[in-house]
Amino acid sequence: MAATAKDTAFKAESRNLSPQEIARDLIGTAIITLLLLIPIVFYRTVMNQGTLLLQTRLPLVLGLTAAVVVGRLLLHLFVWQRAPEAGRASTASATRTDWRETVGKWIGPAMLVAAIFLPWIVQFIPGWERRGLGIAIYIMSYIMLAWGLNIVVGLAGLLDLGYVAFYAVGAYTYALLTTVYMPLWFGEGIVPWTFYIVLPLAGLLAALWGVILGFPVLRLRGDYLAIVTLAFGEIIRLVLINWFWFTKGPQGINVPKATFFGLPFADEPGSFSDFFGIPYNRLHFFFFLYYVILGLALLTYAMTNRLRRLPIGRAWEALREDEIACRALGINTTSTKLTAFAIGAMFGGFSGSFFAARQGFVSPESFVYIESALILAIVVLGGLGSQLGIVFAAILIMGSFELFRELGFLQAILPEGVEPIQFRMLCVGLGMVLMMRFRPRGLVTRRDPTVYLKEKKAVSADLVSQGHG
Amino acid sequence: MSDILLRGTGVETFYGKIQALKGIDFEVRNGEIATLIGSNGAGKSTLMMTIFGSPRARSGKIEFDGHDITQLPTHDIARRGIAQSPEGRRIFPRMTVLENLQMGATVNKMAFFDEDVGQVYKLFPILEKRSMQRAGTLSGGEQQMLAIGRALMARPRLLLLDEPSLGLAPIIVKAIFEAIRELNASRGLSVFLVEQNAFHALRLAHRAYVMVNGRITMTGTGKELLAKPEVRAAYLEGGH
Amino acid sequence: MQILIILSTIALMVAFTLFINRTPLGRAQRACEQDQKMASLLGIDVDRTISITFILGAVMAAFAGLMFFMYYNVTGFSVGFLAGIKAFTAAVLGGIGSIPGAMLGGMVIGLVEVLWSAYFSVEYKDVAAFTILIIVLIFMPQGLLGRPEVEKV
Amino acid sequence: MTAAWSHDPELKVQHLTMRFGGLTAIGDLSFDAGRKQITALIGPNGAGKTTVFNCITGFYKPTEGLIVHRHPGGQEFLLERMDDFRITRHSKVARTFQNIRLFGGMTVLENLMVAQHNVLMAASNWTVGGLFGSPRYRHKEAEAIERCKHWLNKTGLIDRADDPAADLPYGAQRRLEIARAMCTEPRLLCLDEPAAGLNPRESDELNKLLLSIRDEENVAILLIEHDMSVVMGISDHIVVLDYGRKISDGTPAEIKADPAVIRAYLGVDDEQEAPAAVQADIAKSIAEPPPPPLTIAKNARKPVIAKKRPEPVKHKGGRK
Repeated sequence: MAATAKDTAFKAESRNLSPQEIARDLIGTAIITLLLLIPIVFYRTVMNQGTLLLQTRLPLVLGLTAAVVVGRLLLHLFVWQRAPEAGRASTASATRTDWRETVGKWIGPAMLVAAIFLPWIVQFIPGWERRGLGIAIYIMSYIMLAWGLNIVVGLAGLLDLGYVAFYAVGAYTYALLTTVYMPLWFGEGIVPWTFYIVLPLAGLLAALWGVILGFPVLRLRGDYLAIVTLAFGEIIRLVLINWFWFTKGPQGINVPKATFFGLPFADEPGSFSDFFGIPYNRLHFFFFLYYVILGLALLTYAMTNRLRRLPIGRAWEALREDEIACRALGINTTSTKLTAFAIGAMFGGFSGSFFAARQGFVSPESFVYIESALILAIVVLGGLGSQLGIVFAAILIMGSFELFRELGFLQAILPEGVEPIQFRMLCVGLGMVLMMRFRPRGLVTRRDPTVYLKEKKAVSADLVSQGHG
Repeated sequence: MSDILLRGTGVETFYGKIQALKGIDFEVRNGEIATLIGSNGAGKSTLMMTIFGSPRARSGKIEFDGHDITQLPTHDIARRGIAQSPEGRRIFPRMTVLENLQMGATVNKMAFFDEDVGQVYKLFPILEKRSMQRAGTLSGGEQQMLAIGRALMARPRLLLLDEPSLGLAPIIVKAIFEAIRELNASRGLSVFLVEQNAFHALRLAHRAYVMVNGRITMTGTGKELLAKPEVRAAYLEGGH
Repeated sequence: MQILIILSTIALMVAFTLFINRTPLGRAQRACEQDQKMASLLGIDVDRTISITFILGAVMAAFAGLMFFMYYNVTGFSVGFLAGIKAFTAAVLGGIGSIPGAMLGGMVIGLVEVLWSAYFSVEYKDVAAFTILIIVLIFMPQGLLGRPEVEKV
Repeated sequence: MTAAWSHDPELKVQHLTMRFGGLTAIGDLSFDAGRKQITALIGPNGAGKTTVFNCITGFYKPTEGLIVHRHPGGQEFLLERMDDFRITRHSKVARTFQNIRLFGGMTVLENLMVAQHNVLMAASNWTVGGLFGSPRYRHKEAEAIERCKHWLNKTGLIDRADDPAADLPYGAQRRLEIARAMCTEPRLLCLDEPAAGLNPRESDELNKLLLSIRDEENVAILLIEHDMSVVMGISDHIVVLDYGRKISDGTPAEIKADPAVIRAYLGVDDEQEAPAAVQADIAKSIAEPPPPPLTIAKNARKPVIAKKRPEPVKHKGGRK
């Protein structure tokens, strides 16, 4: 068996599979897996009051298939494509580029598929039905935040340490409009719908704040820019704490949770489950939240991708590379920077109001500086400007935070009063230091060109400038 | 053998995946001016930096004064008596001209500072006028002079000059080449010179190398190469 | 006690300024800030210089902590965070790289906070300090005493 | 008598003065740059040439003086009053930099696309239309790519179009910077030492490129350069600066013969003659073993540093 594997490995290496060939292979794999799984897994018999019922488990089948395909893809990329050690000088570099190219092409779609099926997949892990979803939602909202911040830091090269301010603006916009102003202006009937009305408003308001922050910082660079954005973030938080009659200060605000287009998630008439005639399950709300945040995150992703290919996005990147050259080419660097701040802030606002709708509670405690630092850490660890890297980094950082919650069993060997969870920041911080020591440019160190004539070649991160602030 | 001050054998350097130097052999003897010519991107500046271990040679060996310096940290190499005026000048823009020169004298702990600074000012009088100005405000050519002056402040045994004539007025170019000749003649300073301006460089050199695509393709005395038709065709004429 | 604190701060500032501007090590630090690769070409051990810089920074912070404790007689594990942010703010306000600037920045931040607390509301003292910072930087992007960057094109 | 370039100049610089603190970088400089002509600005290092460029392109605001850019239609732009990016956008002046300023992490093609920012920005309805994929934007983008291709072909970079700009060899980067400037569709192109670091063959190619820009694109060129094979080879008009003042102004032939220029800038021996002089040396040296370092003729040229260099310093003292 081992010999065959090795044979295939060499064959794959010598044939140097192109992405198309790999795709064909993967489709084949998917079909075979499906065919095998349908008789084995798809049907399940359950005892129901003495009779056997046949149940279908399509999500599980699809999830397993996806897992197999992704696994095979990874094998293609990391195992079968690796050149033998001998003669590494020239061939290794060629193969390395090859598999990197392939990774770049296929890992994104693979992760998208995984993300879409994730809520169903976690249902089959006992004990994780809700927790798994909760973590997924949590990580996904950080991915979205980091994608938003990426526009400012990664593309335009402007270091922003106060991003959480826009998150706060979004959350408080949602909270205040939903609990106070919308009912005041339009009557209580509007409340179940506010999420959908306020979401865009929160984005716009945050964008406005982005411009307000943008103006003073336009001429600043480096440390100066960083400290002003940090100060801005702190100002927003301190105002939220102290402006009591408006924000209820440190007490926070209780907010009605989001609804499914007006249908609340509750065990009552007129609710989501009632409307669709299915038994009430608390998980419905989590499924709903997951797909909302996935949608929002994908919107961020798609829009960033689109913007990068438009003149404004190219101007952002050019600004990061060389501001003086930009000015010499007739680019108004002022408005270019402001749009970067505004659009980055807008996505912060979106995820802020999602946060409020998910938590059902907002307070200034959620918007401390360390949150900005965390989001920035995700962007930097992911590799500046790389959207894919951000996904990895968010999973790595936020996931390892969650992992520490699961380490309760270590309690047995640790001294009294020491809980592993207290060390999560320490360990993750240490991990970050090590990562940056060995991969100083982040996890994904390549930049995709936005336009090409003949062939799309990734740009190595060593050549990409990190901006001046 | 101590006659040979700097010797490289089979030096290979990579930038990531790209091989910039493909097995270079070279030597600079005591009291000699050696020159390296070749077109842009041939790897000349890479060789200059590889001698300083930054980037480090992946294989091959570099010896200075009989000692293997291939694996030494950059600052140790500098302390052994090699100084460089690097590509892109790399003066310290937020220090004054004088402070830049002081930085150059770091290796000898400023022991001969007053004497050496006088020499540099004699060579480039404009630097004396600008000595209290911040180096970032100098014009490009003045920065070039400062970079060379700073390298001289170290009283090196071997001076590496990477395109000293870049961006300088013809009259200054002549002055700089004259200065190199003078330093070599009066102090026996060994010089390893990278030049685009092949004509001046070859005329000056006791030993010359032509580099194409990371390989040394021709070696000889400066005058031998100057006389070779292929060198003349590729690096000397064309503009006229 | 207050006099002691003020005097020792001034003494430290003078010593530090002299160190940075006059000694070879101070020059080496500035060189590393501007171009590490070139600094190493000139025979400076960049790693060592950076380590020394960090040590110096830590020593200064420890002095500050000592003075803080001598004056207030209280301490806690988290006093450093806010102090760190304020210190960064003060350094930027005064102009990065300028030692008198850092001192001036620190004094301005301190004064604004004290005066604001005295005449207006204590809760907004940090807001006031940060707002002053932003306003100053709008009009003086290099801080109070920082030298403007000559834009060489 | 007025010179050819003063009949209908593209650019009029009048009484330009630029002071930095107490330092006068440019003192009362006036010159004209002719339409569809190549005007070279030469002079010793530190003479203020780049400062003149920075004033023309708006990076510095001159202390005194006028800079008038005259379009053929009679429209005039007072450049000293405009923001840098507006000068490029409205008055159509483009420039390159002495130390190349490319967007290194972006591909060659992207660099050229960024240069067409303003046209594309308008075509994308300030991003809104572009986000929804408006046909007008797609059409304009295709046009922009065509323009890129045109300049890539002209500068011989078409094969490197998809490579990152920082990966190009030095000479190619210089050409790319010119191509990028040309993609802004300028009327006046300011080149700061485009031949620096080029070997003779490459400077020869550069000459051809610049001549074709002048003749085919009808663009006036203002050039700072130390490479005399470029300056003398293609300039229609040369202005010589020393210590921020104009010391000579004329055709290449006039400049070459001007004693003031020779003294301050060119130096005594002529570049072109030298190879012949060396031929004799070569013949001698091949016959003998290589001479010890010291004996190479040195006294002939030594006065150049000893005597010539201090002179400009005196100049300055006198004039101040």
